[in-house]
Amino acid sequence: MAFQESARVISTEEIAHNTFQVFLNSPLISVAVKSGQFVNILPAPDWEMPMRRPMSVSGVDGSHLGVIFKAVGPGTDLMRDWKIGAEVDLLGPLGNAWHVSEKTPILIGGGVGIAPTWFLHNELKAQGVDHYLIMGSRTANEHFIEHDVGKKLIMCTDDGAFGVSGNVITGLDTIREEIELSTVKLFVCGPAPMMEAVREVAVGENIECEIALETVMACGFGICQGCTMEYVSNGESTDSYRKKFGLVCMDGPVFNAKEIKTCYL
Amino acid sequence: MAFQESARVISTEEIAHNTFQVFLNSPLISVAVKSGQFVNILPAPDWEMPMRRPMSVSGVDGSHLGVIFKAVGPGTDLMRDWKIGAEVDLLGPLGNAWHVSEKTPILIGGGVGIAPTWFLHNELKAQGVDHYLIMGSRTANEHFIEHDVGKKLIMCTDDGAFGVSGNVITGLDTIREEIELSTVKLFVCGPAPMMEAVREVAVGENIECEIALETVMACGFGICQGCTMEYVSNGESTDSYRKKFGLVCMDGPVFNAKEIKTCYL
Amino acid sequence: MLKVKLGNTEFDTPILVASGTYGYGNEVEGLADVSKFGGIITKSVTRLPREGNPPPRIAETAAGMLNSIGLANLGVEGYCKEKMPFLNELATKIIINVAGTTMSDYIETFEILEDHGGNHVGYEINISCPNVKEGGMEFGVSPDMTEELTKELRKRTGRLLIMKLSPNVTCIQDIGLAAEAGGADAVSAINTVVGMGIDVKKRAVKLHTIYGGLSGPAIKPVALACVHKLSKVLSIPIIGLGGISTAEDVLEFILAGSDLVQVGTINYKHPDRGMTICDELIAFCKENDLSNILDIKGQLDK
Amino acid sequence: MLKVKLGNTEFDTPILVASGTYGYGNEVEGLADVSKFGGIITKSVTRLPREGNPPPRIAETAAGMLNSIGLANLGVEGYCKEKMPFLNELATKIIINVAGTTMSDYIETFEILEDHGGNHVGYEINISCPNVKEGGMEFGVSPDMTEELTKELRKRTGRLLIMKLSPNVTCIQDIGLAAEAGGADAVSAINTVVGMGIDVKKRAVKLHTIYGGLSGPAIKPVALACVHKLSKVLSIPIIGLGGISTAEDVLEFILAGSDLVQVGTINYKHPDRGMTICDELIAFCKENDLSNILDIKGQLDK
Ligand SMILES: Cc1cc2nc3c(=O)[nH]c(=O)nc-3n(C[C@H](O)[C@H](O)[C@H](O)COP(=O)(O)OP(=O)(O)OC[C@H]3O[C@@H](n4cnc5c(N)ncnc54)[C@H](O)[C@@H]3O)c2cc1C
Ligand SMILES: Cc1cc2nc3c(=O)[nH]c(=O)nc-3n(C[C@H](O)[C@H](O)[C@H](O)COP(=O)(O)OP(=O)(O)OC[C@H]3O[C@@H](n4cnc5c(N)ncnc54)[C@H](O)[C@@H]3O)c2cc1C
Ligand SMILES: Cc1cc2nc3c(=O)[nH]c(=O)nc-3n(C[C@H](O)[C@H](O)[C@H](O)COP(=O)(O)O)c2cc1C
Ligand SMILES: Cc1cc2nc3c(=O)[nH]c(=O)nc-3n(C[C@H](O)[C@H](O)[C@H](O)COP(=O)(O)O)c2cc1C
Ligand code: FES
Ligand code: FES
Repeated sequence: MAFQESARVISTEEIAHNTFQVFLNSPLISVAVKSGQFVNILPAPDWEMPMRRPMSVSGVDGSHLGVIFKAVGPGTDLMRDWKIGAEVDLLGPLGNAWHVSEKTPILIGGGVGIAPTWFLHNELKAQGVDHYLIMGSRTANEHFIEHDVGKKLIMCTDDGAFGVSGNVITGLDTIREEIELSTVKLFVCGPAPMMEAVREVAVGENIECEIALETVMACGFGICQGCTMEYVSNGESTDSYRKKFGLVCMDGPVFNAKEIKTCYL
Repeated sequence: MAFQESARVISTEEIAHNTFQVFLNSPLISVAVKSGQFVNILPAPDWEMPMRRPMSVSGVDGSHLGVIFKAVGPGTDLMRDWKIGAEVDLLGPLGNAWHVSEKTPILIGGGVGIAPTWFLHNELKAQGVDHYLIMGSRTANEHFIEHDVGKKLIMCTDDGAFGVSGNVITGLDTIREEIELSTVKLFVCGPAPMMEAVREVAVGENIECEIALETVMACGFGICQGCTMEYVSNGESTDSYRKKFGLVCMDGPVFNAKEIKTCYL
Repeated sequence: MLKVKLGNTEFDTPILVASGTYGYGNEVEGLADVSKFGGIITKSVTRLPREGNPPPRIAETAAGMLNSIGLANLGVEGYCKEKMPFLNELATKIIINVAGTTMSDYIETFEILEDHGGNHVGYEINISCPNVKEGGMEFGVSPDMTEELTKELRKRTGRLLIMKLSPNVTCIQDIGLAAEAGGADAVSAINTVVGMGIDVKKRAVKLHTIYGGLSGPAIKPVALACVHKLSKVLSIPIIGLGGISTAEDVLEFILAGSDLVQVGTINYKHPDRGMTICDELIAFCKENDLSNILDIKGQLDK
Repeated sequence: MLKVKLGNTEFDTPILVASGTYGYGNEVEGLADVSKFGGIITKSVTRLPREGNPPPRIAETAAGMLNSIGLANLGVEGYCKEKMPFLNELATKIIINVAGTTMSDYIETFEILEDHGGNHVGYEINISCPNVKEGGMEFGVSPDMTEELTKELRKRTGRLLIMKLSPNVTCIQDIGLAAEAGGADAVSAINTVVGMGIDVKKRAVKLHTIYGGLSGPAIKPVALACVHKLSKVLSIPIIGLGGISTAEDVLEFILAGSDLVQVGTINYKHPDRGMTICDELIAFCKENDLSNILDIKGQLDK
């Protein structure tokens, strides 16, 4: 069940270039939320645009709930300027969650898709579950995590300015010698090209893999049917309601990579 | 000729209840503006509504230009929150100006209509021209000028809490013994009912009178033809362009009371 | 103060939720108390299940949104089995929205619903979906076909029969009059306005189907004009919708001549807005000494 | 990079200003440098002077505005005498917008203009003003009348002949095809969308004429859909307009299939926007290695 909650900004910080982490006091949602889920945010009380802005939860700390975002347009610009104490209207928790299995988790994030992997990373750390975290970006100033292969923190930059030179696939390749990929499960969220690249590797090599998709959302809780993704055809007739097209907000955002036809939505 | 000018907020002050006076540094417009004229304001750089907000100029001081306004909606709410140093895009000076004659000026203002009378008042004061200033409001906290009959400053409140008890017509009546109204000229701006009441007195008693009208404006400089007022029919065929309907922004805002069919626009 | 009647059916409030903007009522659990609504109009149901259009299906526009869902729905049989039991238990009135391609389509769906029972109070017939060839638009632009369809459905039900009109026609009054002649209890106006979005960066259309339906505050002026025009020629009631987001918007539609209204796109952002509007309408009645909100219906100066 | 041709006429830039949104070009002195525009389309002129509609004539809406000016203008004779001399001197191309009620109305106005000379490059024929009975809407909703009128005017001029289309019809393509068949050089799409505003406090309509024309960003999706649909059936060029406020909007209209565009409502807020858009379009061409802005015309993925 989802709630509408008037949360309050507790802290706000620029953790990397144009990347902000905000904590909100939201006693209802923070207690219920699981990693992989998201909230749908009203960027300002008088927000005139017809849609809220969906944001993955980046972590919880008691009654505090975190989001990490990049300022890319009118909604996130307002969020960047949130003052401590400001009221923020939230709907959540929304969507499904990551499904951690027996296999070793490899978390892969990039761009605005770092939040749900960061949440899972901290959860696993707290539970003492051994895992890898691979983060990709164009250049150094977009990273906020240390690069430490020993700690299984693998940062990648397209321009090689920090950590591994290359994208997250290169990052993944660097651990192929350490660990058999048939014994791992990937948890992926990031820009569409990144997710698509990982999806191809995962499906091609039959690696277990979950991907958290993103798309435009009007509601975030299943009433508009706007947020569709397309399932891989499973042979049966797909000419049927929610068999061919799934709703990212309800059937996802987390999908099994094998089910996803394309990450470009 | 009008200018588009990027002005800067110099000072901002709440001069009466919910009434603000802001001075803007606007070297081009401030030098050209005459009392009675107005500017058309972009309340914020990213103002999304299709119309600017017209405001009479309340005075000039070198390259500084003043406006006085009440916060009554989205545009004026933003103006209330202007910070010193903020850039404000102005079009101006727009419209015609008051026409002071030999007759003794009696300035009558109320509500958001105090700005152009305040400008004229200070101009006349500087020129040493003897005149009256009558201001009306509902109650005491909307006034920012002293009530001093000796100084010919006559404040009126509907509830009698300050100055003369009654509206501006009552205020006008209080000086009928002092001065023959055939020797005066009225300069009026205020809420429509107030202007309409003064118009009736002026036309009825054949008192010279100019009224600065207000209406919704899309452009403010004559290109939309939206800001119409209706002229009193002058007997001729009025079925002709701009003979029956005048443009408040170009043919006004200041009109001879005798020409105005109604102040309700 | 908010009770209103349509035919013999009394609604607790004049606020309905628009088809396609509230799912099947179960998704909003925890977010809204549906008992405050006059009723819920369900997502269009068709004879057979429909997968709907491929993504992308929605896009934001200035003060509005485009959609091209493509009438994705589980078909009338699935609807009866999976959705009706839940809807039957809801503490609000249910109106089932029906869409189709051909006359027999509409009639078959309709007959299955009537045979199945259920305690819905009526039907809203979508003859105005701009997003699929099969959306009934062929009916919605033709007075003759509208009258014919209305007549056929009228024969088959004693429940409320509401025809939902499209603004994408030269003369909406003609379609409204046809619905009235066919025996409809009311018309709803309006469905979405045909529009299109383009993503310059991608040099691509924003909706897979190229064209979609525009909804939200942007279309409120268009909707008010349609309602007002209809109110001048129809004797059956009008259910007004299009861009309603606030209690003030509702009052505008009632002043324009609506008996009831629907809230649509605003539900996505504020799933509880229909409820808070009801509270504000009650306050408005009290302030203005109205015994019923419809006392101001059509009471427009000029 | 921005030069575009319509028939044999070359425009320096594809940005025109829309009829009724730039007066007669003289009001903007000091506020805009009209030489950066491809051209100015003047306020509709009619056979006789028109006083226009009583106030109020305009109202703000969500991301748009309603207007019902009522074609206030000084009549074709006054226009020739008072406005043409100034317009003839402007460093931009002039297109005269003509409105009328009857066929003979249009023709008479047209003949007076042709006889008078003047160096305007063409005419835009308003058959789509929703605000007055005499606005030509009778023509704008009828393919036959549109074709007939176009033919009559075509006979009488070698200058550009542009028919301005209304979105308030069931099928805009039919009207566009009629204009093409009648010999028009181009069509403009769109004029305003019929709408209405209500002031709840006053319980009154916001426009004296009740209905008016909706313009501004709110209608951009509607306009894009009209332009795109027309581009699929017409072989003559399309001049796109409706809600254009930024260079990105212009690119959307070109991608949808426009050869030229018009800026309208945005002029009121930013009388210089047409100019800054031109600068941005040049920058866009450079960034994208386009030798001409129209290289992307209609280049939509799907
Ligand atoms: C389930 C979900 C979780 C998300 N989690 C996060 C997160 O944790 N951190 C974060 O920064 N962002 C996240 N996003 C994306 C976020 O919603 C958009 O960045 C935001 O809506 C942009 O709003 P805006 O008004 O600032 O910009 P807009 O003007 O709306 O968009 C700016 C640009 O971003 C693109 N965009 C808008 N929405 C999306 C979207 N949903 N997916 C991809 N591109 C989009 C637009 O096409 C445009 O190019 C998430 C989206 C979804 C659906
Ligand atoms: C020539 C001229 C000079 C003006 N000078 C001043 C001034 O010096 N100080 C000042 O405070 N205001 C002045 N106004 C009025 C001012 O323009 C409006 O108060 C302002 O536009 C409101 O904008 P908003 O977005 O805050 O509120 P909106 O939401 O636009 O309006 C709020 C309320 O004010 C009413 N309103 C809006 N515009 C006007 C208007 N033009 N006339 C009357 N009522 C209106 C609306 O109907 C609504 O009820 C002037 C108007 C004109 C035409
Ligand atoms: C995403 C979406 C889906 C819709 N689906 C339907 C539908 O299935 N059947 C229908 O009759 N109307 C449908 N509509 C139209 C709405 O019911 C309504 O007529 C329209 O959105 C205008 O109202 P609004 O501006 O308040 O949203 C849909 C609208 C939206 C935005
Ligand atoms: C106040 C106003 C007056 C207009 N007058 C005319 C006119 O006289 N003739 C005409 O053909 N179109 C007229 N139009 C329509 C515009 O030319 C244009 O088609 C329409 O506004 C849509 O474009 P926009 O959204 O960019 O404004 C007028 C529009 C407005 C807002
Ligand atoms: S966002 Fe509305 S159904 Fe998913
Ligand atoms: S406000 Fe546009 S003409 Fe006066």
